[in-house]
Order: sequence, then structure tokens, then C-alpha cells
Amino acid sequence: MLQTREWSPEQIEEKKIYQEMGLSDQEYDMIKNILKRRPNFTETGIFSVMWSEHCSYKTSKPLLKKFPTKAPNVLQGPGEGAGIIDIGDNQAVVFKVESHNHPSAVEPYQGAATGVGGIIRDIFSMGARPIASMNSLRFGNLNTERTKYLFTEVVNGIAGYGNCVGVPTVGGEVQFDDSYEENPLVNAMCVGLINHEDMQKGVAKGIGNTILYAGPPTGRDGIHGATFASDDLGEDSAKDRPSVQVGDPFMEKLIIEACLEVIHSDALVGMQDMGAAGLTSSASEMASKAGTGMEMNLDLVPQRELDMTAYEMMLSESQERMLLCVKRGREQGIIDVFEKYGLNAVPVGEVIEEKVFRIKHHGEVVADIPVDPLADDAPVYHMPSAEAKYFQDFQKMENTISEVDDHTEMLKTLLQQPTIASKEWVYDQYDSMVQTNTVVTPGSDAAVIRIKGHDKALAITTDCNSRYIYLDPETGGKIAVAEAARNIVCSGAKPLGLTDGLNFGNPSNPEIFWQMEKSVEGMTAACNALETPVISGNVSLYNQSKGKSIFPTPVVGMVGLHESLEHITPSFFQNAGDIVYVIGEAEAEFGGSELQNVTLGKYEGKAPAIDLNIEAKRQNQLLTAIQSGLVESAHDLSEGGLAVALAEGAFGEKGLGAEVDLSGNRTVELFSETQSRFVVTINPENREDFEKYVEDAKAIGKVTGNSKLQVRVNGEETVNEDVSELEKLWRGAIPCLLKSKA
Amino acid sequence: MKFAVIVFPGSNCDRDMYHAVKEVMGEEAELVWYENSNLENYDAILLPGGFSYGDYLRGGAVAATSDVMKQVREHAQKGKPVLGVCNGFQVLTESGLLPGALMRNKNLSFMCHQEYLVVENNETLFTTDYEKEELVRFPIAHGEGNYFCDEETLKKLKENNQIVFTYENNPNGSVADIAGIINKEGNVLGMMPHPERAVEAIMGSYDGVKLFKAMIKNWRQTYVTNA
Amino acid sequence: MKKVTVYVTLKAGVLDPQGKAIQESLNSLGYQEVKEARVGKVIELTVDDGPDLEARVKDMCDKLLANPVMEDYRFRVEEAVQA
Amino acid sequence: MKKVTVYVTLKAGVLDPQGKAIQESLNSLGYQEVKEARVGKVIELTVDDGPDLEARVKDMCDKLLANPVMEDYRFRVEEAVQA
Ligand SMILES: Nc1ncnc2c1ncn2[C@@H]1O[C@H](COP(=O)(O)OP(=O)(O)O)[C@@H](O)[C@H]1O
Ligand SMILES: [Mg+2]
Repeated sequence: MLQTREWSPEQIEEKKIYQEMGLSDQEYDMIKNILKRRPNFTETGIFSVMWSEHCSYKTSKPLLKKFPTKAPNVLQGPGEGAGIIDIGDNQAVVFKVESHNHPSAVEPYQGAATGVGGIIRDIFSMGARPIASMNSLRFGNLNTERTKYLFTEVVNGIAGYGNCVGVPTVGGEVQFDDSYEENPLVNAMCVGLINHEDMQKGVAKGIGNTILYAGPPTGRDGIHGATFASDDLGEDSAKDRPSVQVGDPFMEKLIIEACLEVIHSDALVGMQDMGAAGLTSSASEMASKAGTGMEMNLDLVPQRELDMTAYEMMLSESQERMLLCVKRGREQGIIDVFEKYGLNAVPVGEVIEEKVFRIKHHGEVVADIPVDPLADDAPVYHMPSAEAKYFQDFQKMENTISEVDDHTEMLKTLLQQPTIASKEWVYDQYDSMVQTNTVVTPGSDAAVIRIKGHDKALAITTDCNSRYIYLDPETGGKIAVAEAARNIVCSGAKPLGLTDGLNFGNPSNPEIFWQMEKSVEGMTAACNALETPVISGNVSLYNQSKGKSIFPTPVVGMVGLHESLEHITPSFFQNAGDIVYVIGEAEAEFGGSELQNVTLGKYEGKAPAIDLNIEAKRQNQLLTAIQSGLVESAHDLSEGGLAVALAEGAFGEKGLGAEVDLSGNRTVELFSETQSRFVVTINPENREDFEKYVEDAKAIGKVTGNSKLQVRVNGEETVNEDVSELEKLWRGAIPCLLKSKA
Repeated sequence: MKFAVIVFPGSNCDRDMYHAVKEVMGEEAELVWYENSNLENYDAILLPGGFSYGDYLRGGAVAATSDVMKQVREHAQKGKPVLGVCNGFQVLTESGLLPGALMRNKNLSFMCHQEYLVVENNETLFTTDYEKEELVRFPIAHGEGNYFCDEETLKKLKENNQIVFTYENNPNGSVADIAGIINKEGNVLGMMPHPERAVEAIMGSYDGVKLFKAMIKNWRQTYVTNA
Repeated sequence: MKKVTVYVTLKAGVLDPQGKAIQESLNSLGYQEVKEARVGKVIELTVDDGPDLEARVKDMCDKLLANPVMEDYRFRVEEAVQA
Repeated sequence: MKKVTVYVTLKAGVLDPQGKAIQESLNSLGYQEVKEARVGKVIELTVDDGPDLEARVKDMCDKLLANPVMEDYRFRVEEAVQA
């Protein structure tokens, strides 16, 4: 446990107490310089959380600058609770991703639940109604009891919170790999819908205006959560346990409704949620953004526990709390709205001219800190970067083709790999339909949410194949963005922009920093090529345990727009007799592939290559074909290659199959993970038009009504299996792994 | 016809219910906050799904003790229609307006997907537009939908033809595959599956339309045509 | 101040899937000796003392804390320990 | 045969939203005397007797029945009453 005994300023310096809070000697000196004196205990705590990686991005800032963040339709880029993109008709879409990795490793249910709660607050604090959630998860292989427990509880936590608040969880991703065994990743994304005039900012403007605290009382929950999230997960993390935050989704639901009512009042000046570092970060950021100062009296802050210190109150991460800036004299109208929902809203401070953050407790000033250095002028580190040794070795390796004797058996094996297998066990536990807008429920490339009253819809996806990024961060970074866009395009939507969740190991390791740098460069190149700006994101570092780093995992959450409901395109085959096309040729590319994992038990070599010009061209052409009404179904090729994509196309309620003729190397044709490829089905009538639009499309066979998957390569039967048999294996794999004993 | 959709703290299918009756069916409807409400001027009461009071203690238990439920009871005693869906069904059993209880799903997990239901009784004011034994497809989304009652109650439910919907493939362990039941008087229906989520083809099913249509038609026949 | 502890358990005969799952997990962890498990709730109330305390607690149980269709309850009243 | 009753309660200081909702609901039903409510679990195990029973039950609690991050537990062993 961290000492909550209050050391004197002298002791803090002498005994280097600040180090326990995560501040370096150099940072401590900077603080002394800013204050022109030694910080007291509370102030040291405030600086330590605000300057943690989680709040300050001190090591990732130089990298984040590379992302393209502007476009004519971007109404709000990075810098606020969430980014905003215009979607016409005076409407806009608001979205962001947030990680909750370390809390979930310690207490998976509450860690995941509060992750969902936190990202939802980011969305409605912008004034938007949350309309959909996604989650991107990584775990170790499902062969230990611990991993099964983490997986089960994380999913329960997401369900427990998300279902109760009434925001549909419409999709996400789950991948399994040893590197996440002790450090699972839990990234949550939320999407909101807003009318332009309702956009809020987290600002504390107007000298003399009142600061209102809304929501449940503050307890000693998650004290130092932000610092904890910025540190290695060590052997002794268990003793940090009592600081676990507990989520109350019922409370959140009431706060959502109250806040969305309050935004229509002209008495409201600004609003921000209390996320990481609670009262400290919300208050100081609101003042900093407005160019003002703030004075707060902690005696007025509702408290759940007795005898809380200023330090504890400022650092508490009690959930479901909001901070509002309200015009002086107009407080009661706002308070009444919260009261209708049975919620507390109380004045705790005011906006002041002097740009300081001043905290009073029991009549004394317990913190007095200049705002800007605290919120904006956190130290920035340019970490040394070094090309990873393993990468150099991998680059020297030739592409090889694994031996596969029986391709039907291999297809069955691949379909049962947990990363490929059906995730129904997960998403069946999520209410994916509440709000009655989910046109495409989980299980397809992208989820689709219609917008009531308009002929349009949103497509949402999260993607990140971290194996490729591990093998080659730059190429892998490009692929992560391209794959997300592919999923959006397959659903019939135009990609609008993305949010990213950068999950990496310890950045003070130059090879890890190199991974970060290169993947951000790769992502940036793809964002530029595909015209998808980055409008928000999150960074989670120090994801490792026992010295082993996770695979670099920059999760991409992308949103696209269907300009008409007519464009919504399924990923499953639709009609017997339709022609099956594949867009793009297979190469012998197995580095990081599912086949490599199955045959070698590890990942090595080169990641599949990607040419962003070809990617952009194919996506544009396919989207045009879809928008012209020529496409019955579209599905991108990813893990497991063409064979898996064909099988997945046949799974569905229609009892269809496919008969396909290929030529070339059998293993390459079936299982290669070459990029920028799609399986598309077309009504024969549209054949000529489709081929005119999509240059690289090649007809390979047809959809059949007999529920069999038949593939011939070079005229020789290579796969021949009942779709129902394949589907059974694919659906059953995860429940079966969870039941089997370790 | 004028519908009241009761909104408890934590209701979350209230807007969906409103959308179904107001925008899809084109009837009058209002969202009615549970406090200080007056239900006298409404023709039918809809108790929506969600997690009233967080579903803490037991689903629907706290909402069942609220004042508004006294008015719902009076409304029901007058013979006017009451429909409780999902959490609304739980509120109805917890408040004693319907017999039995809803327990945690047999597999202990929340579940959300489409299910096929059998219309067991097509003579209620909610189901006259269905054929008897018609197979309909509605979404379910619940963690506590496992209907339980003792043998004696079950016998009565059967005798009085109170079982309105059963599951084709029982997903949650409900006694006798029960998905929805009606009171003896025939005007209070509780069901776990969501008819309001099945009123537009684009959402995957519109089998719920017939339920709302029947309510509206039967109400018109009783109160407008015969008036 | 009194501390009232209310125990709410499933009626005998009502299936308890959660209890069953716990029993199976314990068995598979090697605790073969566990033949049955049943799960109930404990609700600890801190209550101002007053006349009819017992009767009022019984009312609370009947009205809210237990559902008579499937649950039984019992409770115990003691002095609250000062924190 | 022994009956083991395990009581699992939230650690002091850990937020109990459920307890809070119950307290408020009891208050609004007119039971103003209820100042706090906290909710825990009772797990009743029917167990074959054996050496180290207590130690084994303690193990079960640590491994499965209680979540050490947020919960405390205590238990009681008695003779099982024959049904
Ligand atoms: N990887 C990233 N890429 C782009 N923007 C980012 C990234 N990480 C953080 N941001 C942006 O920085 C701002 C601060 O983020 P954060 O501190 O996570 O928000 P919050 O305070 O709501 O937790 C947000 O606007 C966020 O979108
Ligand atoms: Mg935030």
C-alpha cells in the first residue's frame, strides 16, 4: 500500500517520497521550480497523477503529433473527452477508445466494468447520447485457469455494466496470445450521436462562475489509479488491491439522463467527467482549457467515508462523477435536474482569474498550484529508440510455405483457433440491440447502427492484428488501419475517421519505443492514404509482467457512414447461384499467420506486405460497386485467409455453401494472409458492371444451395465438407476451451 | 389510443417502446416518469425493459414497491391493458400482478439473441392477430428470465389458459418453457422477449407488430366502436 | 444502533443453478467432499433502535428483501459495534 | 456429513451500490431507521467430513468462494441435519 500518512515537504524531499508516487528526481525539481518552494504531500500527489503517462502522455506525445487529425468534417480532434465528426443533417458522431488494462488484471470484473463506464462518460460529457459500445480484448491462450477466469470475468464485467446502462455493445474483437497472459488488454470504445448545437466542452470559463460536483460521494476508491496504470505490473500488484474502483451502472444511467437534460440549459458553461486522477485532472484541465484558475473547497465535496484527507479526495477515482461549470446565480436550475434523478449536485468551488488551482480543506489552503504547468506543461520525453534485434533477424528470413497434408483438416483446425472461432460466447452476453438501431448485430465485419429518422447509418469496427505489428511494426501499423477500413467498406460504409488505443510495453526500453514509433508511422501512412483522420485515442504503456512485453497492440476503432440504408451489405452469402469473386491475388505470405501459429507454434519472419495505393484503390472500387447496388455480400480476408473467409461467408441462417475453383499452390491459395483482399458475391446479372468497377476481382465460383464448401485447386478436390460441420466446430471452440480443464 | 410508457430510474427500453407505439404504430404515447404521475388519462400502460434501480436485490423488486405501481394496479383492475416486457415483466411478478417469479437464467449468463416463440393463446387482447401455435421471432435480452412458479400455480396457469407464449427452444430454464403469461382477467401480459424490438423488417423481425396491432384494434372495438 | 443481519435463501426444492455451478467448480478443483452448495444473500442493516424493531424488520423482509415465491428468510438482531 | 456456512461480505470501504439501493428503497418505504445496508453472500455447503476440514474450507474460500480483492469471509462448521 502507498503511504497515506502525510509526510512533510522536507521529508518528501529527503526521503524521496515522490519516487513512491512515480515522480523522478528531475520531475521533483521541476515541481520545486514551478512552485518556487517544496510541494506538500497533497501537491506532490496531484503532480504525480497529472504527470503520469496516463494523464500527460509524456513519452507518447512526440509520436501522437504525427497522426493526421484534421479534415473538413472533423469538428473536434484530439484534446477533448472525445473527437467529433460531422455526418450531415446537423448531426455528428462522437467517439473514443480507452484502455483499462491494469485494473482488469487485478480485478477483471470491476476493471472491465469501470472501463466501459469511463468511456461512456467521455462521450456524454461532450453532450452526445451514447449509441453503441465496442470492446477490444486480448488474453493469454485459453489453457490456464487464470486466463479463463480473466476472460470470463472481463466479459461479465462489460456485460454487467453495458447492459444496465442501456448502451448496446455491438461488437469488438478478442485475440489470444501468450504475450498477454499476465497482462490482458481491455480497451473499450463508445460512439455517441449529437446535434451540432449540443456540443459541449470541458471548460471552466467566466470568472466567478460556480463549479458543481455531480454524482455519488467520493470514497477512497482507486487512489493513485492513474499512477498505477503507468507502472509495470509487478509481483506485488496484489497489495494495490484495496484501491479497486467499483462501478455502479445504475448510477451512470441516471447521470447520463441528467447530463443530457442539463446540456439544453444555457446556464451550463462546461462539463467534464472525472476519469483518471478524478477531481484533480477534471478540475485542472477545465481551468487550463479555459485559461482560468479554480478554487475548490473540499469540505463541500460529498464524501462516502469518514476522515478523508485532501490527498485522498483529490486522487480518488470513485466512479460516475461529473464536474460542471455553471453560470453564477443559475445553479439551482441545474441542481434541480440532477435531483429529479435522485442525484446530488453541489457547488464546490468557483472559477477565478488568477491561473492557479487552489484547494482548501478545513479552512486551510492545502494546494496552490499554477494551472498550466500542471495540466499542459508536463515534461515531455523523447525516448531513445532502437530497431529491435528480432526484427532484423526476421527481415532476413525467406517466406516459406508450411507443409499441409490435409487441407480440409487444416481448415477445421484453423476454424477452432480461438482467435478465429466464433465469438458468440462473448457477444451473446451483451445486449447488442437496446435502443433498437442495431441493423447489423455482432458477428459481421462491422456493426451497423441506423440513425432513426434519416436514410443513413453508422458502421463501427475495432481491429488490430498485433502479430503483424510484432513482426514489423510499421507494416503492421498500416495493416491495422487498412483492416479496419476494409471492414467498414465491406459493410457498405465510407470510413470517416478513427480513434486509437496504443497499448505497448515499457517505453524506456528502446526496442519497445521503436515499436511504438514505427507502428505510429505505419498507422499515419495508412490514415493519409485512406483519408481517415485520427480524432481521439488513448495510450497505455508498461503492459508487461515478469519482464515480458506484450505484443505491440495499437487498437484501431473506426467509424464509417452509410449514405443510405440501401448500402448496408451483409458479410454472409445471400443467394444460391450468386458468383463468388475474390479481389486480389494470394502470395506466399505466412509470417504472423494463423497457419504459422498452428504449424510452428510461434510467429516469425516477415509480416505480409501492404501497398497502400492498391489498398485505397480496391476499397474505393468496392465501395462504389456496393453503392451502385451491385454487391450481395462482401467480406474481407483476414486470419486464416481465403478458406476461412469462404467458410465464414457460408455460416449464416440461409444454409448456403460454395463451390470454388482455384489455381496455384494449394496452401497459399487457401490459407495465405496476403493483404487487401476480399470475398464478394454478385448476382450473375451484375457481372459485367461489377467487373467494370472492380479491376482486381476474379470470379472463382458460385454460391450453392447445398450447404457444402467445395474447393478445387488446379482441378483437384482440396476441401469438401458440410458447412454445418465446419460451423459446429467454429461455434463450439471457445465454449469447449472454457469447459475443458487446464 | 393513448399509451403511457412508465420510466423508472434505470429503465432503458423506454424509448424503444415509445418508438414502437408512437413512430411505428402511429398511436399517441408518452414517456411517464414514475414519480408524481397520473395515469388516469391513458388507455394502456407499458412497463418497459431495462434495469430499474439497477436490478439490485432482484430484477424489478424495488420498482414494484413504488407508488406508481398502485396506479398501475388500479388501472388493471378497471380492465385496461397493461403490458410488461422484460424488466416490466419482473416488475409485474414482483408486485404480485402476475404469479410466479423470474430467476437467474439457468446458465447464469445474460443472453441476447433472436428466439422463436410459440403463440399458445391467441385469444387475449394482445394476441388476436396471431394464429394459434404460430411461430414468431422476437429478441430476448435478459439475465433473469427463468420463469419459476410452484406446481399448483402452474396447474392454474394451464387451466386458465394463462400461458400466452412459450419458447420453441427454452434458452433460460423457464418452467414449462414459459416466455409470457397473462393474468386471469386477461388484461395484464408479462413477457421476457421484446416485441418492441421486432417491429421493423430492418431490425430483423416485425413479428411484434401484430401484438401492438391487436392491442389497438381490441381497444378500439371495446371503447370506440361500442361507445 | 442495532445491527440486523437478514439471511435470504432459496426455498428448499427451488433449483439453484449458481449453487450447482459452485459445487461443480469445487469438485473440479479437487474438493470432492463437497456434495451440495446453495447460495443465498446476507443483508446487513444498520438500524436506529426503536419499539417494534423485530416486527418492522419482518415487514421489510416481506415487502422487499425476500420474494416469498422462491425465498425464505430469517434474521438476527444485535448491538451495533461502534466503528 | 457437515454443514459449512460461508459468509462472504464486501471489505470495508468497498462501494456497495446494491446495498445503497436497498437502503434508499427501505427509507422510501417508510423505514427511516435504516441507516445503512450492505449485501453479501451466504454459501451453504454440505460436505463429507474428513481430516483438515477447516483448512480445506479455508482453501476453498481463498481459491473460489471469495474474491480476495474485494471480499472478506468467515465460516462456521456444524453437524449436518439429516433431511
Ligand atoms: N493515441 C492517441 N491518439 C490520438 N489522440 C489521443 C491519443 N491518446 C490520447 N489522445 C487524446 O488526448 C486527449 C486526452 O486523452 P485522455 O487523457 O485519455 O482523456 P480522458 O481525460 O478523457 O481520459 C483526448 O482527446 C484523446 O482523444
Ligand atoms: Mg475523459
